[in-house]
Amino acid sequence: MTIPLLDVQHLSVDFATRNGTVRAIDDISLVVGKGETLGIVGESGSGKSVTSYAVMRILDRAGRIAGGRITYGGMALHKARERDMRDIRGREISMVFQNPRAALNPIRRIGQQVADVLVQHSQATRGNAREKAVEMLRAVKIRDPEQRYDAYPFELSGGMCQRVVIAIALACRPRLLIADEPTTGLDVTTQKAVMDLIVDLTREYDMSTILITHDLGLAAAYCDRLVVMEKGRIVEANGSAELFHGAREAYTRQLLQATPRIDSEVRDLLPAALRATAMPLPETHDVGEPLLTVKGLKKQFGKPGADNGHLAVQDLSFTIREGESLGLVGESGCGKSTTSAMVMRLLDTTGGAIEFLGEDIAAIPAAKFAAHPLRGKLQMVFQDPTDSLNPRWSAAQSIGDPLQRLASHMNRQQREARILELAALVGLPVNLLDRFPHQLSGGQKARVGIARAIALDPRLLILDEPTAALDVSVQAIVLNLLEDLKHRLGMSYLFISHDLNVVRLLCDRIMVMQNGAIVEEGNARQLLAAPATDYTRTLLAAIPHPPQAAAND
Amino acid sequence: MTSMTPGSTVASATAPTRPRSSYWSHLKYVMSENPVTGLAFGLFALIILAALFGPYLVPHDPLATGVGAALQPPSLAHWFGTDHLGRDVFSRVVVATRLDLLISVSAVAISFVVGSVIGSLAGYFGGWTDRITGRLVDTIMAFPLFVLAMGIVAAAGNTVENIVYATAIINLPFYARMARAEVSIRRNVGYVQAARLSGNSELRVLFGHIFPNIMPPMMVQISLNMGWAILNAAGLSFIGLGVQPPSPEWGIMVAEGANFIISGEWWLVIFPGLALMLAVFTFNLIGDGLRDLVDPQRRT
Amino acid sequence: MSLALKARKVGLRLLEAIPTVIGILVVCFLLTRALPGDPAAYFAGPMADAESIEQVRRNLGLDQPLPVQFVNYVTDLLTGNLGMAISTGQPVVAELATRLPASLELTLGALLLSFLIAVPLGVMAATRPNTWVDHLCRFLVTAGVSLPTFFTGLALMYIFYYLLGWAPAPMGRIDMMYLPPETVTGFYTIDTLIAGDWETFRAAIAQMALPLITLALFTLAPIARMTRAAMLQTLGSEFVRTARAAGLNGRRVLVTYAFRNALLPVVTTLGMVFSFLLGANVLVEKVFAWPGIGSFAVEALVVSDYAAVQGFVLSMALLFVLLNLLIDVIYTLIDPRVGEES
Amino acid sequence: MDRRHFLKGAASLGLGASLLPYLKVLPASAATSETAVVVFGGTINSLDIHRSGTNRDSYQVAINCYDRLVTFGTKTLDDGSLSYDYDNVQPELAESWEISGDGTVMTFFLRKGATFWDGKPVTAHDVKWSFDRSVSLGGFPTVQMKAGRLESPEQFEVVDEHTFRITLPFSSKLALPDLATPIPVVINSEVARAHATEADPWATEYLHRNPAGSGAYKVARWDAGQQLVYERNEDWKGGALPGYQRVILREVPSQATRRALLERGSITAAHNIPNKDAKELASRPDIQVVSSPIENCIYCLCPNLDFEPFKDKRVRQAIAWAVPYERIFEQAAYGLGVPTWGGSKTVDDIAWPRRSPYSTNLDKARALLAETGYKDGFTVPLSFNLSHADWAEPAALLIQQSLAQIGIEVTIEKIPGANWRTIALVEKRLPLHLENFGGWLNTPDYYFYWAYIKGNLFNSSNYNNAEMAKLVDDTLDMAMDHPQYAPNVKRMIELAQEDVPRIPLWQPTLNVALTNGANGYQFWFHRQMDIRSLKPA
Repeated sequence: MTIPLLDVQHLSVDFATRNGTVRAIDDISLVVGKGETLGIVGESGSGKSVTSYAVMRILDRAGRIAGGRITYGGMALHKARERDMRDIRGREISMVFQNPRAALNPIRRIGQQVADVLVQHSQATRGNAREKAVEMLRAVKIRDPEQRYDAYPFELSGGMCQRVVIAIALACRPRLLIADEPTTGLDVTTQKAVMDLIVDLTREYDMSTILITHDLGLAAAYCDRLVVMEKGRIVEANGSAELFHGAREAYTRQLLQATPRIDSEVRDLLPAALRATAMPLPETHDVGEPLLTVKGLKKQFGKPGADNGHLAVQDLSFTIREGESLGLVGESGCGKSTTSAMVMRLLDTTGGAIEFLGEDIAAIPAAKFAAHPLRGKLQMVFQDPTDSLNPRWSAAQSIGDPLQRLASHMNRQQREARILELAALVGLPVNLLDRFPHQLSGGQKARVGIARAIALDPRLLILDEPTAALDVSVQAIVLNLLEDLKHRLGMSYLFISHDLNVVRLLCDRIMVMQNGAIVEEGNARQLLAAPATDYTRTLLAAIPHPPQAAAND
Repeated sequence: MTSMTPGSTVASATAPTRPRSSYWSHLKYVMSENPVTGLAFGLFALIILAALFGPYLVPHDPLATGVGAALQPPSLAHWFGTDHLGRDVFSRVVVATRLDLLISVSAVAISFVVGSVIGSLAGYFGGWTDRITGRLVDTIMAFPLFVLAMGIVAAAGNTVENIVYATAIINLPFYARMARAEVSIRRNVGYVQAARLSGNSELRVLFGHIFPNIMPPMMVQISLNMGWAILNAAGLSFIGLGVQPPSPEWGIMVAEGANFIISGEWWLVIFPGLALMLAVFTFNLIGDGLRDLVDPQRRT
Repeated sequence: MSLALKARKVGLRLLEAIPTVIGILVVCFLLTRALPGDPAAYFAGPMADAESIEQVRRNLGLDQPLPVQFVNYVTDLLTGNLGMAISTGQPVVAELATRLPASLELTLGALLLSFLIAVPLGVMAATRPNTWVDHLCRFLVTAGVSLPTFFTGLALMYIFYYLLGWAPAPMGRIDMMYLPPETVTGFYTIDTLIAGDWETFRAAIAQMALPLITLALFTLAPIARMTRAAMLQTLGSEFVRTARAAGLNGRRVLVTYAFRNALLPVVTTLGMVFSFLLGANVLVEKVFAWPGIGSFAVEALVVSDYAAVQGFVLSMALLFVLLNLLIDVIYTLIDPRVGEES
Repeated sequence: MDRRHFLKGAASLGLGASLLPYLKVLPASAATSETAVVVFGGTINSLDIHRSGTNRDSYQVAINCYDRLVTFGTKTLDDGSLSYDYDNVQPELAESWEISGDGTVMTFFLRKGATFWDGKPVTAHDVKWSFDRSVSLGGFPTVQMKAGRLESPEQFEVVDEHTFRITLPFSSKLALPDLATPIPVVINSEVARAHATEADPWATEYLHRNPAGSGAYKVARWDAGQQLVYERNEDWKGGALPGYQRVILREVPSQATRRALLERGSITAAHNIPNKDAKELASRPDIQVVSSPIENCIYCLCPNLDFEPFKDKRVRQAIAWAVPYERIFEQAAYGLGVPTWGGSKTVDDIAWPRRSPYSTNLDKARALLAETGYKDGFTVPLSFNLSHADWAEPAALLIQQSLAQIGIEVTIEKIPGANWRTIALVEKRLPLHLENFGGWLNTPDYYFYWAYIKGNLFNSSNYNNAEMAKLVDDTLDMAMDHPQYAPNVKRMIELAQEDVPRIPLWQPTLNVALTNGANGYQFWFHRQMDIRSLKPA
């Protein structure tokens, strides 16, 4: 490393909140060399994004740099005037954000948005802005850039939008690119394509990159060096491989541990201390009679009978046995959520049968199923624990709701007792039961959601991406909780996820779904070890592979 | 939280702590950040006091004519002067608070209840329910609202109840539309799906789970509408379709007093006008304040 | 792109309005029939006896059963005959033709004025949230909406005409020394410009100034509020952050990125504001002796003039349909997403 | 171009600061004497007085644009203001007339040389056609003609081009004065016939918008709901040429606006201004306020005899003793008008309106009430017409307060103008209400005919007295110099005062304000502005 391109020394950032000033970044120092890729890794609230905003000087009104220096190519950014910063942004340092759709002006043609930047930084005149913007769109591998120039963001897929954002960021050939969670929310194959594009282009333009992510695996796969942040501080900084092979700090090790790898078992994700106290898992378990049999399930959206109706699920059949966990994996739009909603009787089917405990529940309209005796036996854990809890109900009320509605034999005391029992079962401290969702952490909310789902002793639990919105360390705990509950209560799971690595941890069998149909099905281990179809292989290949870890217990 | 063992009942919670009084602290925060809202809540308290205790506190009977000479400018004896029948304007202005508040509160209450129920059903069930109520609401909205109120009062007779009903009807679309919009975006959110899984009937999902969550934006609307309801009643009085004499009511006092502006008896219009403006102003500001209070974007 | 799609949407939008218009017809017919008082007696004159009242009733067609009256009304409508306004003695169509432009000129003028003042105020407030500028804007616009328009109107007239003599005598659309311009659009301001008659134009503007200000004051609040809220939202949005991170200058971010997006909800509120304005118009027209449709409607209501009230409401309904259509078109123009959702 | 200067005279009236920017379009010598601007609060809805639906304010078109056979002369009142003179019938289109000895045949000799606006001479055929029209169209014109015993076309006869004869069924003192009311106008029958159709033989559609008369003013422009512009007919033969060449009649609904215009001197005259303004503006040197007592008109409090408590005469009398006349006169009428209370009980003359024997005496009221079954009072709604709120509302409030003291609890009800006629006058179902009837023809028996006879429109009290009915029937057509006339009227007055179905409050005034030196205003029974007599400074 020679002279660093970006040099951040003892940076602190404060936010003014109603509870007084809060220090979001506390005395951090980092350098980015020329041509180097630096990863900043941390869980939510670690301050990784704030760091990048501080560098760009785009902190919102409440935030301010409280101390330290930011030097970029000899310029002191922390005290630069706004006008000078404007020349630096986009021209010298650019940024790519997560959620590409929201990052683009929804009512401006994408080409114009690229052209705006070119014109702003005098890289193009009004006359040739279009031409140069098209060139840039081509550079980010957008097909038919001439036509796409006039497209609006809503006409493009998420991945395409992210390419446009990258085009905007790289249009003026800046020397530093800050990519803030650039692939969060994208499918794993899209993620790979976008990351590869960033790597290719930054290499081609001889740029430095800061990759900000919560995903250690992704960071390790693409970065030269890593900085791990927690609560506004830097916990550890080292080369990617070094960090993976010999994390010095406990937090880093815990984080590494919790990140599922191709060969990890569910218990491996837990920190050592917890793993010691966890109940032992049976080596094998028996599966019983078929619990749920789906035959020829179909769902068509749009007008029934219309030709243009979109067939979201086509002729799907599968079986889940007592005590079995089935994984359903696919990318967004493959029909997996539609399938779960139909099985859950939240959505009416277009065709096919769903036999549950010997009864064809597909015949019962979704609107009527609420009062059906089987309702309690078929429950679900939702993807977003925040979204799935009524903001105006306390945890106890949420957990008690199904009891009140469906367990009519229970009186008030019995319900109270059951709520306490359930809280104990999912590890929710009793004193949190009176709290409202916004007063609970993500992990706690997930527990409330699980407690509610198991309140009526369901036989089948559908897990719809239950950990997608959680940080990895919380995910590790929730996955273990689910695994424990399965054994304790003898439930069957239908685990729906986009993440093969996570599904594998809990499931005996896995189905891979694409375009509304199953492309491959089989024993979890075998399917991962020897995928039979190209699609499964693509999915597997797209999972970022960190340098081989030597960090074991 | 990360130190919790799955399945263990013991928990050492490093959980985020939000005291139960957080709503109050938030309120205090909003007030301190926005002094205008603080002012509005102060004024609101004043108006409520005047409505509750006004008739017992005023120096004169608001209906008694000739408590002073007619058309006297403000003086120590009559703080706001006297009107053309020698009634004490101050007493009338204060006592009017009760009637005005009564009209606006009951009108808004009716339109809120009816409107939000209709709107919620439309937003939740969609389809035909939605289309029929939508047409109904569009039909009401297609009239210039004040003219519709005029028509209703003219047709039904100008009693306080009819003013209340007319005001309620013209306010109804706002609640119906808002409730419809707010419900329809929540129709399939996670907690609603979860409520269905918990065995709640559709109506219970709607009114037990969704409805409480759309209350905050509705509260804002209620507050804004209160002011509008008062103005509406005043406008009706101006064209002679308002409250019956001799009841003291701000609108009718302003309407009557308006004719005295040119002849220089300004106190007849200024004081009830100020009271009216203050009340509308208060409700509007509270609406804004409530918006700040309930807007999740502004909650840290 | 998908012009056809958009055209179809507009067409559907028109179709959607039809039941509303029918609903309005029925509601209005019933409402006017519910009006108390006997128009026949009222119009037969102060000395009329029972027989002459009956005769007037027959002339007005009021002796027919209600359904027949309704059918007659609708039939007349379809032939473009809105009946005779008893209170002014003119065919309702003729009344509408002369009065609607007067009201529209005032209303649209006020809307424009209000828009031109309120939007910058809202933007100003949104770019400086919770500063004294923000509070002042809020205070001012709220004060404006808190006053009954008839009060504001009279107060303005008192100050600017009676005391200061700056404004011309509040006697309608144009000072008596000028003749109204040749009717092209019916808007005096536009017609005088077409005729190239600057002095009359100035006279018309002078006459409009006070009622315009009165109405605009009343409608500042909803527009400013909505602008502020929408601007706050877009300014906090991710695409504005992206634009800032790309180094776009402040004006471009504010205008092209934040403001244009914020305009969408503002445009949709204009329909509601327009409705408010028409209501306020009724009162303002009375104060300024403005020969508009609002004052016409009030008079007609007071004397139970069925034909006039119905004609008025029908024209209002059509106006609203048109206005909402216009708003939809504007919306379509500035929001490419309209007409694209599946 | 002249278009702009069309109304230059009007503008120069209001040469305030407001007009300074436009000064350049005004010739320096723009005379204020040419154009008058008159504002009023009503609206003109037709130019044809015979048309059904024509409102009161529109009658002035008949007055200013048409001629009648005869008119009333002018008299100067005690306060120096001018008024028409009921006892002095003067020629208008008729040069002279003869009345047969039995009073049943009236022959009119038309003025030679009188022409309609289009130059056509006025003939007896026009008179006949016009009179036929007014008795045939029905509605108010027919009723008013009937008051003068003019009921059917057979009564009207063309003797020759310039001689016209009316035959009455019997002699009536009301016949000749009735010809001077705004109704029997003479219309250009040729023009009218040219526009008549089978469905509309009386050309109501045409005359509604296009007056065809011989009167002093033509209508230059009518913007319904805004203004009416009169243009002087330079060839008028019906009287002295009017003072103003052009008169603009502007409709200004807001009373406050009218006052502002008046005070700023932007106009020439304001018609029918409220008493309060009249009183306050009277002292201003630049404004002349004329407040004329309206003849044969009384504002009354009417107890309805169809309702139980008021069936008892003593209850009505008790109320008459309980009304706070003085305060009402001060606060509702601002002291303008003629008091009609506190007179003597004996009726010595036939002056009408006159002071009733009642005045405010609560003890008497209580004593009377105590004699009846309503010792402890009762509850009754007091209604008034919303259009009359300016005087009726304060009066009602004061009555309410006063009646409360004798135990009668009154609730006040405003009734919109549209409903008033039906409820109060046609159905006569208001227990206690305020009423304002005034008769056009100025004789007491005419007043009693309309207001004290069962079934007649203005008898909203449902008063029914056989003696009164007989008296009125005997007297109505009787000449005023008939020996039985005065005794009959005295008896009517006695009955009215004894039975008090109408409690007189006061005789109101009609107030007109003139500025910019205009003068010559004259009061008429029809209460409309006769602009023919207006003169510039």
